[in-house]
Amino acid sequence: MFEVIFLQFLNGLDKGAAYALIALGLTLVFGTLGVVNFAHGALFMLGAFCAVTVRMFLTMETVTVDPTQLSPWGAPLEIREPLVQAWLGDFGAVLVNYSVPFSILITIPIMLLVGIGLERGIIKHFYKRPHAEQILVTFGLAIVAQEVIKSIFGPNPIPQPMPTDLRGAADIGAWLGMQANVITYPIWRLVYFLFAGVVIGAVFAFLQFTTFGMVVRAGMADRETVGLLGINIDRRFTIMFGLAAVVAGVAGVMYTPLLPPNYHIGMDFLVLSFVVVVVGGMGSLPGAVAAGFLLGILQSFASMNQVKAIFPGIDQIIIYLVAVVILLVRPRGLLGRRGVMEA
Amino acid sequence: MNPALMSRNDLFLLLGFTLVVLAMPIWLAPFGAGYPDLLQRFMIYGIFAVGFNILFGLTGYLSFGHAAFFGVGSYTAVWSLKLLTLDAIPALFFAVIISGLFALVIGFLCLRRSGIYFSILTLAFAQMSYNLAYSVLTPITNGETGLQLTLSDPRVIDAAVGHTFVGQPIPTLLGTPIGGYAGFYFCAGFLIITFFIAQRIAGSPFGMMLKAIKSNQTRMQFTGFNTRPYALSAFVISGMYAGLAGALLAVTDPLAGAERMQWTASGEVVLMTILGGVGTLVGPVIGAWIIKYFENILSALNDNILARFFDFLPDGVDTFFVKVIGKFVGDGWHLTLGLVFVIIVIFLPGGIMEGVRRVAAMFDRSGGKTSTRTQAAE
Amino acid sequence: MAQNNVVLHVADVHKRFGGLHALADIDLQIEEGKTHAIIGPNGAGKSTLLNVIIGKLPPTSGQVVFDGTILTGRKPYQINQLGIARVFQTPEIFADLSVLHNVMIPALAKRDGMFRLNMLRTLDSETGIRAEAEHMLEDVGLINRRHMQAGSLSRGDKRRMELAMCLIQHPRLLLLDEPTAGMSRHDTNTTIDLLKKIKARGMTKVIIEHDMHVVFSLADKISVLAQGRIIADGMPDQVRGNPKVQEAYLGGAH
Amino acid sequence: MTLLKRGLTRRRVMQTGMAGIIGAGVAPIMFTRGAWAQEDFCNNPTGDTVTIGLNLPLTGAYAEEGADEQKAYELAIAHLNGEGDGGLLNVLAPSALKGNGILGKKVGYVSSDSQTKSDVARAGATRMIERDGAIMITGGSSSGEAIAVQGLCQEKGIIFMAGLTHSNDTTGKDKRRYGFRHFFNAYQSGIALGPVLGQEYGADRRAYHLTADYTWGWTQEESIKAATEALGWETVAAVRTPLGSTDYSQYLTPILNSGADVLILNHYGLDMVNSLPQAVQFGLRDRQANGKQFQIVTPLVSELMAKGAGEAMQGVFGTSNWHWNLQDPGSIAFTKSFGAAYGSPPSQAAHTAYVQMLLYADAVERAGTFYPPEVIKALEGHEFDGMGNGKTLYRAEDHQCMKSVLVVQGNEAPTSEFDVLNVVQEVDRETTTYDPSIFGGELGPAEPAPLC
Repeated sequence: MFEVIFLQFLNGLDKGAAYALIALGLTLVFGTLGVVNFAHGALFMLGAFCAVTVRMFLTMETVTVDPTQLSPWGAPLEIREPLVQAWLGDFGAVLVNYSVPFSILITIPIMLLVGIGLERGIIKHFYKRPHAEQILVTFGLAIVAQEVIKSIFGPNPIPQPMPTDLRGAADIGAWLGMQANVITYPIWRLVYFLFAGVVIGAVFAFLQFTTFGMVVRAGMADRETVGLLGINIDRRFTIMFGLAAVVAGVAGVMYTPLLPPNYHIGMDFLVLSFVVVVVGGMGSLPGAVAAGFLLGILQSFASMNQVKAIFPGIDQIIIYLVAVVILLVRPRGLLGRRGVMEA
Repeated sequence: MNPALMSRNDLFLLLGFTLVVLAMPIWLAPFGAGYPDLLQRFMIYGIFAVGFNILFGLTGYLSFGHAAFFGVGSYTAVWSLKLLTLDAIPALFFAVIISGLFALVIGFLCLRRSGIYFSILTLAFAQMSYNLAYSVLTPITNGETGLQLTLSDPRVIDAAVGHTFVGQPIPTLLGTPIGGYAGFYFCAGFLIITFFIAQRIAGSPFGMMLKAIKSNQTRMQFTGFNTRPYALSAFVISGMYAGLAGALLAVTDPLAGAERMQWTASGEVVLMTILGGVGTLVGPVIGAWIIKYFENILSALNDNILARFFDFLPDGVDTFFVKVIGKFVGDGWHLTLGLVFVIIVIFLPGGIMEGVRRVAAMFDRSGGKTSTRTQAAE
Repeated sequence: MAQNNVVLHVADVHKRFGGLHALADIDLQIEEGKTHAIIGPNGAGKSTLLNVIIGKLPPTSGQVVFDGTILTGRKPYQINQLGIARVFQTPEIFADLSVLHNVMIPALAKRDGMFRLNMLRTLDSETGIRAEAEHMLEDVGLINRRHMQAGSLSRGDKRRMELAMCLIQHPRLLLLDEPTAGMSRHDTNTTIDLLKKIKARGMTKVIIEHDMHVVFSLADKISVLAQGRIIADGMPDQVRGNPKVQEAYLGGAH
Repeated sequence: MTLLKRGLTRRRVMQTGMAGIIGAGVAPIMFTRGAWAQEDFCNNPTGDTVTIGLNLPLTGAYAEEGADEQKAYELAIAHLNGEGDGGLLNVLAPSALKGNGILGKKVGYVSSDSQTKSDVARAGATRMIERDGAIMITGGSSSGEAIAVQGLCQEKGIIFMAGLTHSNDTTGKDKRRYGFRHFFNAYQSGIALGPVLGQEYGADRRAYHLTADYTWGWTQEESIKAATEALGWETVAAVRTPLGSTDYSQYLTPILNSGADVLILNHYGLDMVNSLPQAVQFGLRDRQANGKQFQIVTPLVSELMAKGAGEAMQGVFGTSNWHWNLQDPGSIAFTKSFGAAYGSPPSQAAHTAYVQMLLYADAVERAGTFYPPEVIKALEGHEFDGMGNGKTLYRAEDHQCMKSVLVVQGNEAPTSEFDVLNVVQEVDRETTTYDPSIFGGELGPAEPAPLC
């Protein structure tokens, strides 16, 4: 029984890290800009498709047709030659193998531009408009983004292989000095967990230890005062939106080996990330992270057969149930400030 | 009509609306939409949107979970058709009652919060309903397949009366099958009645209270009103509208699927209301019609049809047009919808009705009325 | 008009916000039919006091009694239904509705109570309420603007409309939070005249005001609040001469 | 301007009431083909074309199958109209097909994206019947869709030739007189797969099921459970996962120490493309349990899914309706024809779609009319050959095709991206035939044909 619970807990942490990472970006935007961004899932999806695009370029092939030979279905035999390996040799092969981590380097500037463009182009005009309209315009943008991706990449998911060295499962039990082969967990999921930890840590450190971060935090607490101090808070907020887009984007990139991305992947995460943010407390970064882990762990445990035997179907609704209870008992969430968006 | 019952303007609006609705099979035929199934859907989603507007448009509460009531209405109606009788009237009656009760419970809890918290609460309840309908409640909902009528259903009332039939069971109204155009006129009758009721609500003191809640809830409290029962009444009424719409969908097409409870279905009615014009009477209905038209007609345009349409253009140019436009129709129709929606929210927050008003104002500068831009509640 | 008949009694009220003692040991008796002004420097706790009376804020300790009924713990709408209305410092109005409807709503609250499901009557058939509202708008000089959207009124007009919204309920106690702030001299004088007219009707009023001209034209009695405490209490002339008040307030402000 | 033209078909004008009088006057003098034939039935094609409604999941969990089905339908329609190489028209035996359309009418089609949702599928089918005048609806790649649309078709009096649907219910408790299924079902998968599993993995195994939570998943779970328990296997647990789940990790972790040594994935389409690689990532196939190598079984598998699952599929057993690698003349002809048109071999979904289209056309030709009750009679109990599954019978009792079923295994050394499955065994029709009464249900009447 111990191993079962331990594994489920581990799985919950892993899920929680993913949830926390998605909710973090959403909270950054809400906390700094006061904008409810329903397009956040779309940013996650765009990040994932950056990885797809990078891999498409890395695996470009030259196709030569050999008309003398026919495949069983009667088409001329195609001989494919990978280009990148041809140019870069072994390094090319390594690049293809590590295409997912590699695409982070390319995703960061792209998502930064996307985020800044979005904020300057559209979101900026919605700061003063009601939250409902913010929800609606970002929801509309999310639909547009996913449909554009669909018309380019098609409706089907595009699998992104993980690096060969990071496939399979790691024997965590053995590392911890327990019996071998009892507690094993996929290596890539552990990588994702660490990655989420690093990104979350980096965002916190950035806000805590840089002057930029201090100004932004002050702005989160009291926007008007900071504006009066003569600091151009607007530009900093634009950068924050870009940062949130980057966080969402890299989260999407690293998730691709776990779940082949399709155009719809953002919407699937959207509702979930909102629930996480609300449970954590709107606008509270530590709250979002804590709620992400809490919900991840609860969901993992709710999926245990022993639990489901007592509460049938609990695994399907646990997240919403927790959200409802929290909202009714403690409307500002776990760590939120009182009165945020209650009016 | 007694002027105390209805003002002249309202009466003209109702008559005009009735005329437009009843004549739909004629004036929609040239647009390829004059077939009964789509016409029925126009009516049904019109009812759904009119009801949703009572909550969102008048009272200012943005619910992201109204599809749950729609689904409950559908399931109740199908169960009534299965267990009691194939007649539509009991099915609709029970559906409205049960969805109203369901709305009462959920509304009571959700209305303890406002703003986005209210939205998330309704969303959470609807998603729970959806997920349960999909899994554990399968004995009631028949899960993913959806609840259908079968030959072996008990139908106790029909059996007691000795009423039998051959073939696939079909819902009836006093013995006449409700399908095709009969189904359309049946639904149209309900749309007109519910539109009339919504008109009355909007024009009543009660309706004014709802608008006042949307405008300034604090003032309402200090003016001596307990706003909770007002908002709850609006919630229950709109839940009953949704239940009626769901039941009508089940009666004209006897299948109740869990998908119609999903949050995207709730989002759809929000889109309809916004697109048409929040807080207006006709707007949500028009929004519903436009979205359903897009969904059914735009989505069915494939490259084949486009190619024939652009046949008159020189070669190369026509393929270019087919390629470009093909991205916006067929299975890309959501893209068109999304773009239209974004443009509406940015430039016309009052929806199509605000556009109509602006155009009308351009022609008629003499009117002293200021544009009452309706705003979504915060 | 009964003399010395206390209609509102604020008894030993304390209000703390964290470490801040916003109201300390407030004991206030408002006599029926009188106009009672509360003055004091900014941040003295005047608005907090009003908020406690109308149920917007719960007091940390103590209670408020209105005509024998304990208000503490009641909801704002219940307190209003007992006959207490309030004009806010920044007008709280229904900006999306017409001026006429703004005034009809409180009249309906007076007639129908805190909830009534009257959804099949038409608004147009409420001729009595409508006439009453129009009459009230005439009183405050807004009758010509009755079809305008309330949000588009000028600031002064909004205040007058809010006043009308309170007056139409014929409250036994009217609380006014700086009713003339931001008004021109002319508007201020009109408002003073209007309030005097009400005084003649025998309505009890509590008024918070900075403008001493207004205070001394209207008040029967004045309480001075400073740092959450009442430092002086009495007839206008007594207060005017009180050195403590001059030090704390009048001296500094004027 | 097609839309506008289509907007004014004869039926619509009549039913809007504008031309009702004219219609009533014309009806009695309409030409009738024979004593039994009726002209007054739903969507009787009166012009020189006949319209087929294709209900295809182009988005959603089974989108890839839907896209392949569409290709197959377009190919079949071209062949029926005498275009292309004729495909299987040449090998179907017996055949009444002439390559000049159906009953001399050119075959056209309309399509609708069912989004892999029952509700949407039904709405799309209604549209194609009511507006576009489709005489037959075909397609779909989920049993939920198939059952929902089949009910509708019974109500409207339109024949439904089901595409990819594997649930026992489609021709079991939810069977309909107007619905026909060429594809095999979960029960037959159990019959076919059981012996192979017993032979490969022994009789002493403990199985853990993960099941997609809907009609197909349940019936497959039930059938495979029955088949494996008959071998002597023990079922440790059967866990339901919501259809369209993406992350299965919380359902996979409990398997690790559950005492099971076989995982049976009752998933299809995207569900399996997600769950199988995730299961492999969890190291399930590298484990030893109860002193045996842990195994994964996917009872229903297609080459599209195998392609999507990639390496994870290697060595995994499952069943298929058909595979392009089969060496009978029908399969070779179809693979050639499809490959020439689209550059890739057809999937089992494409095959079943193509065959259904041909079988319907053939039945209409044999009946000599589009009148559905006559077409139903022509299909019921019809036996044919040459379509790749040996001699096949459209059973009259439940409208289920009785034919051979394939047991397949993920190819360990694929020679191309399409060469992902090996046919291990072709289980013949006699073995996979079962008693139609075990699933209950009622077909309902064919006549009088309802008027839509």
